[in-house]
Amino acid sequence: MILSFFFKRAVQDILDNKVLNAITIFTITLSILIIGAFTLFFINTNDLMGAWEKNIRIMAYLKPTTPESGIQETEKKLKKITGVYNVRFISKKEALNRLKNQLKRQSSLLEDLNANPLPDAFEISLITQPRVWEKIENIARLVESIPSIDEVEYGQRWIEQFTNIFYLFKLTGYAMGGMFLMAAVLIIANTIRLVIYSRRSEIEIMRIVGATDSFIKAPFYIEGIIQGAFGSILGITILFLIFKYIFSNIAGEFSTHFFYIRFLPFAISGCTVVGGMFLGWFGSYLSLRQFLKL
Amino acid sequence: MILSFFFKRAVQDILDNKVLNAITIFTITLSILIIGAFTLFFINTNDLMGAWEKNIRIMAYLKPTTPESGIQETEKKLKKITGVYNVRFISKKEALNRLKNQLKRQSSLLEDLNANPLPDAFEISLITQPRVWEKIENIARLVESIPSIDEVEYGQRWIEQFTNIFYLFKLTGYAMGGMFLMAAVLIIANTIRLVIYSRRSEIEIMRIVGATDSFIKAPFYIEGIIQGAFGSILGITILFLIFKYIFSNIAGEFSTHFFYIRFLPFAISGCTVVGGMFLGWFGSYLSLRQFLKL
Amino acid sequence: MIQEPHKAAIIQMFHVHKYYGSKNALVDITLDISKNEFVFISGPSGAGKTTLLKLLYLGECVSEGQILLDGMNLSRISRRQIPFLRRKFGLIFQDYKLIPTKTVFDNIALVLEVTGKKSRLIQKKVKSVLRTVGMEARLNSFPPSLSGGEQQRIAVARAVVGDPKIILADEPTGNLDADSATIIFDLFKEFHARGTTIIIATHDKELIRKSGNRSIYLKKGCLQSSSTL
Amino acid sequence: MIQEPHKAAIIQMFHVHKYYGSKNALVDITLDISKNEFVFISGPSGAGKTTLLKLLYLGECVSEGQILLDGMNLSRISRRQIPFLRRKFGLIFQDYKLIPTKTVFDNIALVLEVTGKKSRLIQKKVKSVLRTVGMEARLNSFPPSLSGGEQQRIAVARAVVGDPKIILADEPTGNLDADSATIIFDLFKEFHARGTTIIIATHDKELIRKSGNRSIYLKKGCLQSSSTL
Ligand SMILES: Nc1ncnc2c1ncn2[C@@H]1O[C@H](COP(=O)(O)OP(=O)(O)OP(=O)(O)O)[C@@H](O)[C@H]1O
Ligand SMILES: Nc1ncnc2c1ncn2[C@@H]1O[C@H](COP(=O)(O)OP(=O)(O)OP(=O)(O)O)[C@@H](O)[C@H]1O
Ligand SMILES: [Mg+2]
Ligand SMILES: [Mg+2]
Repeated sequence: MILSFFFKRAVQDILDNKVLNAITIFTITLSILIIGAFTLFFINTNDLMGAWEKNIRIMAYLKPTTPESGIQETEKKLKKITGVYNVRFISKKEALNRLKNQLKRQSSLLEDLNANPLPDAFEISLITQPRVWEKIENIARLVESIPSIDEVEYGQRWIEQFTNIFYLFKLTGYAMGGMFLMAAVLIIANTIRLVIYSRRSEIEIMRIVGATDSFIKAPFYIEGIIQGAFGSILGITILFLIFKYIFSNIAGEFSTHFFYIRFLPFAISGCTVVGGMFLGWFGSYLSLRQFLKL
Repeated sequence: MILSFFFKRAVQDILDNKVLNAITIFTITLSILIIGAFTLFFINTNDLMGAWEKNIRIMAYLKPTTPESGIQETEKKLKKITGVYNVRFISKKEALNRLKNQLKRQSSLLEDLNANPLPDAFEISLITQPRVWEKIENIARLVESIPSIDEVEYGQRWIEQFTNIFYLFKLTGYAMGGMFLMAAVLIIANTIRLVIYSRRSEIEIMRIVGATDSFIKAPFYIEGIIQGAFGSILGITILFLIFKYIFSNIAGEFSTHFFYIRFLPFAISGCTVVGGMFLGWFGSYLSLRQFLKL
Repeated sequence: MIQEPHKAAIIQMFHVHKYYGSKNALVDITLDISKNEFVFISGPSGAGKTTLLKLLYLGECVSEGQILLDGMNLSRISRRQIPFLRRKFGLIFQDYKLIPTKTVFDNIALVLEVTGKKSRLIQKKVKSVLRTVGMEARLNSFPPSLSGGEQQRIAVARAVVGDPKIILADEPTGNLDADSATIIFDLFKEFHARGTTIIIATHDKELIRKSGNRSIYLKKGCLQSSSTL
Repeated sequence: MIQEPHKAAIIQMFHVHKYYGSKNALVDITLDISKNEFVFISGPSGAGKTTLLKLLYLGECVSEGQILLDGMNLSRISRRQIPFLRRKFGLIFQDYKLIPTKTVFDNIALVLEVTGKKSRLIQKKVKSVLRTVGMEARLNSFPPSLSGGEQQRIAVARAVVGDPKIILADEPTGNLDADSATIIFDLFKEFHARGTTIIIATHDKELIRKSGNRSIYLKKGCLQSSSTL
């Protein structure tokens, strides 16, 4: 009942101060748009790089002397190593075929072989995790320590660089997302502060006719929450429309089968709205604390 | 003289309205920080992908019957094709060595060859440009049309995907940069509008004592420009400090020899400050237009 | 009306000083105001009339000295109690202090809303008080669209709507013609008859003379005389 | 001072109406004010006094009718000319309209700055006018820290500092004690003697009676009488 009274007052207040409220909501919308767009960008780039990263493989060549039973045992051992996602046996015959395929034009070189000099091998794929080169090296070392393994080969120089740079990319991405979020919080708090600043004489009058602090604050809080909700829903909607527009026009040509461009997941969208409401409240809280000090 | 009078008034005004000015400058700083951080992120990711993209090569294999003189002629023809950056001759001997290197473990396969069955070839690197797969295909077709060229080989499936996705990445990057910029402009304009809104009675009083519109506007414009300058310089400085801090702690481990992480080039920083000044002016312009309508 | 000197005091000031920086707005004021008194504070422009009223409702804090209000020492009151102290007062400000973005009705209703009154009661009371000051037709107007005198009458209406114990009125008829002023004064007299203490700051000696109540005369912040005419 | 009926009129109003929505603030006003006249506009609260003044300096536009001011038809004036029209006036508002973030000096200096006067001259003039109204000591104060009467005196100082052709004063002494009010009135008389046209809106019949000038009496927006007492 009391809450509904304050809620009514908040709505009345919004109607009484349309310009100020429109500006606040618009600023929240823009901030959410920035945060949302970056998150979208980052999530998709992340997906993309993750898809490539999946292609990183460790090849473990078996000693030529390894018996049939030893092969199965080795496979079990490999699967137990943490960080290993899948293990695939590649027989020497399959290896030669692969090589021929890889060499394409030069495959003529391999035509007049009578014996296959290649060893049997395991192809090990890794769990998708934020990977640093050292982690891959550690796994490789573990693989090499298995007695039946003759030699381990993993990636060329560029894969090393790729994983490290990918890690750096993710790190800066998170850092920047955090920074953007902080900036957005501050921008919104600033805007609300300006609005409350321009209404300070009203607050003063309320205090002077005997309003308690909570009586004054409550509608501002509710207003902040309403503004936050409106602003963030608007922001996400606009982002979605822009996303749809761009990707219905352009992305069609770029769809690939190992990577799909996606919008913010529903959970994140929901969190954004809740976050926006929190932000609206928090901005009001900060500003009111300042004005109600005396 | 007149300008110095208005400048003095603007400075006086800033001192008279410290809170409002601080909030405006702070908002401009945050907006510049967002734009700057994204630009930084994008420029560096762009550099990085560009560095990888440089590795895209077209191999053009010569017909075995081509004479010495034909080789030089072909090289000239290749260099004339637009989009070709460099052409390198690879003799069949060099090709065999490369192959041996590539195969590493399996190089034993090649040890007992008596004749070298590989052809001479040209390795063609391309100009770094926003590339679409089709462009590369076009160049390859042109190369293939040279009579002395037997066969052309360019990239595997992932390179095709890479170039297309890279193009998409750049496109969305630019789109987002544009969106962020617009959002920042609107946020700043909003903030200035709020400030001017909270000073509207002052503007009304000035008009009523006989001030012309330009007399009222001039100090606001100058204030906007000063705020823009301060805000953007502050924003870039903070960004630089964050950049330095993060990369002195983390990036050391990630330095690679084909890619250096760099800060915003001086020209862009300069443009940002000029842009910030323009923004401050523009925000004032928009808001004043509204308030001086009547 | 004749002052009864030994009636219980509702306001007691002991050696009160108020400084604004180096400016002495009030100097060594000692005075009593009894319950249900009708008293004027007069003096030339800048004498400290408004400042004196501000000290009473804690719009400003005293720089030196003590004020007892209804038995409470104002310097000992905690921040949280201030709103409840202020509800004892009906305040009329020299510059009205109406909220420009709220209608006349909402401006007046605010006083009752802060005390948690029921919406039906608020409707009734606000309308009745607006009728008294002759502004019932402007219920839904916003203060900036009212004339000076109309705003002043709204300010008066707001001050009396909560049935305060004490009315502090700062130049309550400065912008009113004689007829409207009489209406306002009759209203004050009515409240006075019902037991309200009334303190009016004014520079208008004529007004004081006509009413025949006690007046406190200030000059440059000093108490010059406290006389019953 | 006795009105000279056939002196050149500086202000002529022909069947002027002013509506605020459905509210008729002024109804069919026709009147002349001569150059160098000293005239009062009186009437009860809400009669339309302030509205009448607003129409003259184009603070509001007329709804119907014509106003000629110094030969110009106010309905034909372009937006760009308005500031120059306003510089003919010295305006004193009922609510003062001082800029709260600027010092007393800057508030007054503004009037001279807009006309591009030299800073030395501004210094001299502002200080001299502040001395006249007795506020020279508060040069660097901000309006919110002044008492009501002090603010009113600053408003008067601002109105006269530019040597205007016409002074429009809306209740210029409403918050002033008798002595300060006399100073202000003497100032107006001095300007009047130097040829300034002076129009004062007030509800104070006493004031009009004492001065003995023509007064225009409004009631509910209608011109009741225009009499020389
Ligand atoms: N916040 C303030 N800062 C500095 N000086 C102040 C402040 N408030 C009031 N004063 C000064 O204190 C003195 C007394 O002010 P006050 O408002 O009490 O006068 P007053 O008696 O109400 O005068 P008036 O009849 O003109 O309203 C004045 O000289 C005024 O300038
Ligand atoms: N902007 C407005 N919108 C609506 N009504 C208005 C507006 N301005 C004035 N009025 C109304 O027009 C009438 C005349 O107002 P005006 O301010 O001219 O009165 P006044 O004679 O100056 O009264 P006072 O002595 O109280 O100042 C009043 O009833 C007022 O409410
Ligand atoms: Mg006062
Ligand atoms: Mg008026």
